[in-house]
Amino acid sequence: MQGLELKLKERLQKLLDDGTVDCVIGWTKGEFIYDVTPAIFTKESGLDGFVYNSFCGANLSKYLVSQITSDKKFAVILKPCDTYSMNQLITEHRVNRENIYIIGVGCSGHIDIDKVKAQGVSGITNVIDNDNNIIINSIYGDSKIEKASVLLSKCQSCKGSELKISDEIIGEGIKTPTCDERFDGVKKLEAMTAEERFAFWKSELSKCIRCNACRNICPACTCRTCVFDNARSNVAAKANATEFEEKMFHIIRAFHVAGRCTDCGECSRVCPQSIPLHLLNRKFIKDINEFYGDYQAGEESNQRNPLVNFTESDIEATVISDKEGK
Amino acid sequence: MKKDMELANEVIRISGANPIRCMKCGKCSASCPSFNEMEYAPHKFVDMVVHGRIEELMESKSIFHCLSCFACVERCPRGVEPAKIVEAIRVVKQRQIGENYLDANDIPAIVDEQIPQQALVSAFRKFKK
Amino acid sequence: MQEVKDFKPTIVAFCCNWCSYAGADLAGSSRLSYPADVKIIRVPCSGRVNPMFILKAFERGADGVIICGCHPGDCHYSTGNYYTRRRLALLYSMLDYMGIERGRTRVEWVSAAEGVKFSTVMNKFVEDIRALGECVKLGDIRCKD
Amino acid sequence: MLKIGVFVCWCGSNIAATVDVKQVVEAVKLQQGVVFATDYQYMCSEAGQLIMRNAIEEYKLDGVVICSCSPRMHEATFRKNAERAGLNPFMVEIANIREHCSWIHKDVEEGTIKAIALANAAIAKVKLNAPLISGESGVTKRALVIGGGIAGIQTALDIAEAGFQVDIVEKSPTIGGNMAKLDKTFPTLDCSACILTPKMVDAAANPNIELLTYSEVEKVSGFVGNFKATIRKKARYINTDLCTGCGDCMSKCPSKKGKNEFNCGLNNRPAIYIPFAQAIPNVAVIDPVQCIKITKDKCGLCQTVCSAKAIDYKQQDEIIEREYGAIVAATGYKPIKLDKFDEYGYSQSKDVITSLELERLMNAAGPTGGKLVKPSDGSHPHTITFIQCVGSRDISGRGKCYCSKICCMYTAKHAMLIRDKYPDVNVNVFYIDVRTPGKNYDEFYRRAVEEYNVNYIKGQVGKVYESDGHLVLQASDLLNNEQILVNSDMVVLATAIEADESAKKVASMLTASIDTNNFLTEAHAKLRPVESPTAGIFLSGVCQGPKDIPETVSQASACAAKVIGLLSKAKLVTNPCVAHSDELLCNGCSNCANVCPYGAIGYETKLINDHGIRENRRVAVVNPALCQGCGACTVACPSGAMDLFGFSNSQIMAEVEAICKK
Repeated sequence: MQGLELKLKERLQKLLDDGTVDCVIGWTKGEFIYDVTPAIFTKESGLDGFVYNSFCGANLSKYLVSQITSDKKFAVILKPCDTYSMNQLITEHRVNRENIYIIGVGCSGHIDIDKVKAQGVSGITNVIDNDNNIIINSIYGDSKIEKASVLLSKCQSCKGSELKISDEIIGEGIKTPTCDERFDGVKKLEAMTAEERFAFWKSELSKCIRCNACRNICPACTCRTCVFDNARSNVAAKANATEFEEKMFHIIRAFHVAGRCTDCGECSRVCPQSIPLHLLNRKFIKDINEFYGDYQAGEESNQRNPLVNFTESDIEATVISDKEGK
Repeated sequence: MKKDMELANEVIRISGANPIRCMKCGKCSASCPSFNEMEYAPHKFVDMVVHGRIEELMESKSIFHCLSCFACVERCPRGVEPAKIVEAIRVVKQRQIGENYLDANDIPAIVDEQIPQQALVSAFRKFKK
Repeated sequence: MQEVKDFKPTIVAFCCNWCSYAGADLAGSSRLSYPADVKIIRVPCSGRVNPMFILKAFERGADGVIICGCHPGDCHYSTGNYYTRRRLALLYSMLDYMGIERGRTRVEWVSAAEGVKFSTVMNKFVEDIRALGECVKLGDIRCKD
Repeated sequence: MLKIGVFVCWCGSNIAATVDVKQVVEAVKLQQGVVFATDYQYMCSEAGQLIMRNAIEEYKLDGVVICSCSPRMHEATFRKNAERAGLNPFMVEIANIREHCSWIHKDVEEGTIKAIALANAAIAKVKLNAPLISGESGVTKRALVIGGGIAGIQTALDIAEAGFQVDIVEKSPTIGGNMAKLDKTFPTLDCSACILTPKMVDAAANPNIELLTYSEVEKVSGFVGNFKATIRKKARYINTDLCTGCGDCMSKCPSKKGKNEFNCGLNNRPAIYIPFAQAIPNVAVIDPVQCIKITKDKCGLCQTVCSAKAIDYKQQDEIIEREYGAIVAATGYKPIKLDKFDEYGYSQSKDVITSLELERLMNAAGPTGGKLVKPSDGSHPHTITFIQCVGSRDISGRGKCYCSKICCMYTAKHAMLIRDKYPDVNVNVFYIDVRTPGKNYDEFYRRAVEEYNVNYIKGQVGKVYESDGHLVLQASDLLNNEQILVNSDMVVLATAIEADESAKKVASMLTASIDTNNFLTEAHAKLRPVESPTAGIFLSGVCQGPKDIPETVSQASACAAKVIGLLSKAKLVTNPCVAHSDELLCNGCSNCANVCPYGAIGYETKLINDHGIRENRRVAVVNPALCQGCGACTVACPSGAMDLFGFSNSQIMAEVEAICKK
């Protein structure tokens, strides 16, 4: 991992120096090894503070949306799963491909610091990622943890090591050994009774504080003005005044990204209340796959998403209304 | 009159048929193999049910001359199902307890040789109460 | 049981202008009755129905929402109802996934010539909603009486 | 604050009987913004409209709600009326309290409560209405007629006479349709060919008409005044410019076992053929399934004998794309299949025939040269019996629920013609009712009975069977209350007619609605009988419902008049209820353009001033001339940038809220 950071830094410096790009979107280090933050580096500022380590899980593609009107050229570091989002953004004309230089980076999974801490480790000073396991140096001594047990949730259902779009590739990645099938969570809910499902979502969504972190991080939620912020949309609300509004926000948000969501998992990663929001998006993905055939948003650019597409023999909505069972 | 219509509605309910749909084409009577045996032809009894004339039908032997071959049901262009109506009238008549009591001693006098055994057995099953 | 019988549900029916609204007109001119609980909103095409309208209806106290459009293949605008079919199949599946009763939402295709079907569909839908009772899982308590 | 006026119509007792209109008036007065409310017996009458105009002027109304019949009925009336009073017509909303309320509810309290709810929804909506101004679109001065029977021919001739270009697309190799197969026509007994073929020739000769025979319409897009059609001209394997119609090829063709479609399959035709002597165009066509050269690459005899060198075995289908201002459906009819009516013995006996087959048997150009003989052995029949209503008025699922309308008259015609030509032949007719509404129709039928001694028997036939070399009909004689057996040499079935099998596909392509019997639906059963609900699509002939020749021709001309009216317009007023995009909200994501069936949404990079931030953005731009206002884009748009005039998000939500208000 350390080697990868050096390689990246070297290459990015070259790109800045030879004028290929004007800026770099990457991560900057924080106080601890695990509190890295997405950041923009320019030629002037240089790559001081640039970091790439096991905690750089964030999907950087969304940061390019706000740069669409800029004349500057950007280098961006994308992991395999992030490239799906990039393709989707290109499809929807939300980024200017010509001004973007994509450095695809090999990935073998990123670490959720909360999961590490949950294993009783504190006072962390450094983390050495050896792919299968990680060695944690702390002020209390070193410890070794199985990497799979502390992977980010989104890495636990890794889509693979293939970069769907890139201008160059640095480092080699491996598909993270998935510890759960992508739709297990959805299936578990589907197997419950309606009352249990209702209770589940009621308790989960009632935690929502409408901080909008899920919306802001989501690479599919790129509206200039969200309907929930638009006074004229008739659904604007800044806080959940009622149980209904909790549901409304998340149903509509999931519906708006249905067919466009690449399942990057960022919504759940950033939720301060740990609401499993990806279970909403994945329900749509699962239904789309079942009803209309397998579809992966961002698999390539300029795909037609299933909600703006149809076949004459699609299933009828009455199939849902008249479904037997729980 | 009211009682007549009540009886007619009973017949309609039991039969599940819909005599008001009849357009009086006569196809039922044209198809009926027992036409010449019947006092009231199929098209006639459909009309009589519509007008509540059930008691007359119940008195008539016509309803027992219907062979239930269902030719009229098959061919009726209006889905009126005359044979089912006949069957319903028979049922109404049979349900009048005591009215149709069949005594074994009376049978030889009312049967001829051509009546199938099966008909006698089923008649006894129905009318021994 | 008495309570169920007296329950007067609020039912919103979105009907496309070209087929289902005309079908409802035909049901009217043919005097084919259905309960007064059903109230129709005219939209140009079933494809105009935004899921937000459906949720809004539930928020404001609707007990059932039904969307009617032209039969697939017969859309006045060629393809609108095909998109409706996908959008609403997914939305309804999501509502079901969240534990909301499936029977409260429906899509039916009713042509301009199908007055009888319109009446049958509405009678059946109202019956289903009455059986389900008041919608308590979705809805803003402030909008209930 | 907008000032709203509400007008509650009694519609005589149609509304007032089940809705307490006074109570509705009192209730709507409580709604915020309603400054005037009244009721009147007939709002659509001139007096009612005057009340509305006066109120608009007196109370300076900004919006009007009419509680009345369906907007599909009188929305246009009331909008025009508003305009007369100086109010923008799109500031009028209708609450449908007749079709959707008074007519379906019996309880006055229930009806009144619902009417108030519907009125309140309309009030809530009208408050958010915006004055709209209709745009304009051009009209392509060319019409497309689908179907080349008498209906299509007449419509095309009338349109062409008015000076507009017309294309007739006919799927078979010749125009003429079913009428060309008929022998004589009721009630005047003209020879069908004598009156039809001059029209066929006229159509071919008219410089404004182009005949596209052996062709089918494959795709139609666009909208009123601006349709685009894709037409497949099937390969005839004949160069029609060279073929002289001499018929040499027909006599030489060794593959002679094709069923002669024109003679209802009563005889055979060669693989290369001209459908009939007066066919238009009078050129040959090769049946590719039957032709030995095309199927096995042998033979080629016709090419050798053709002195005009017109035969081209390698000919391919041709695709034609054309633009039209109006499209006429004239797809016609066909007799139903009789496979579900075995009791009549149609499949068992050759001497049981349909009426259309009888037409061919009696026609001088038919398979027997006009001599009426039994198809089974060619002998002269002594008794012929007609059975009416075969498959008509049948709700058992075997036939058609409707009356086919033409059978009573053509059966009388057949009976009369047979008695006239062969006085020795006895003719029986089994009927349920004889229906003869029409000028000189009943007189015609009575002549059959009184002058020609045709034996009409009231009753249906139960079964037809063969016995001792003739047919026996077991039937009802209802007036004598008898079941009778009638011997007959031939039986003629007055077979129900149904919409042609192409009707459903054509209706789908044209987005014209269709009823459960596959007849195209008219825009209004009484007042707009030749128009489809889809603007620019017109109906001619039996595709709309069963009708005879006089009626078909009058409807065809009426249809032409409507088409001419449309094509004569320099510009069409377009529906202003179109989509529009809010540039500040638009993401430029293209979802809307993906669902637009009209290609009405394009993208432009525009300099946008977003609250002081000026930047170039890719935004959606709706072409209002192309947009038809379906609103599919508004739902595809996640940001809510796309909205629809007349049915905006906020209007619909306001209606929802009003309806759900307890």
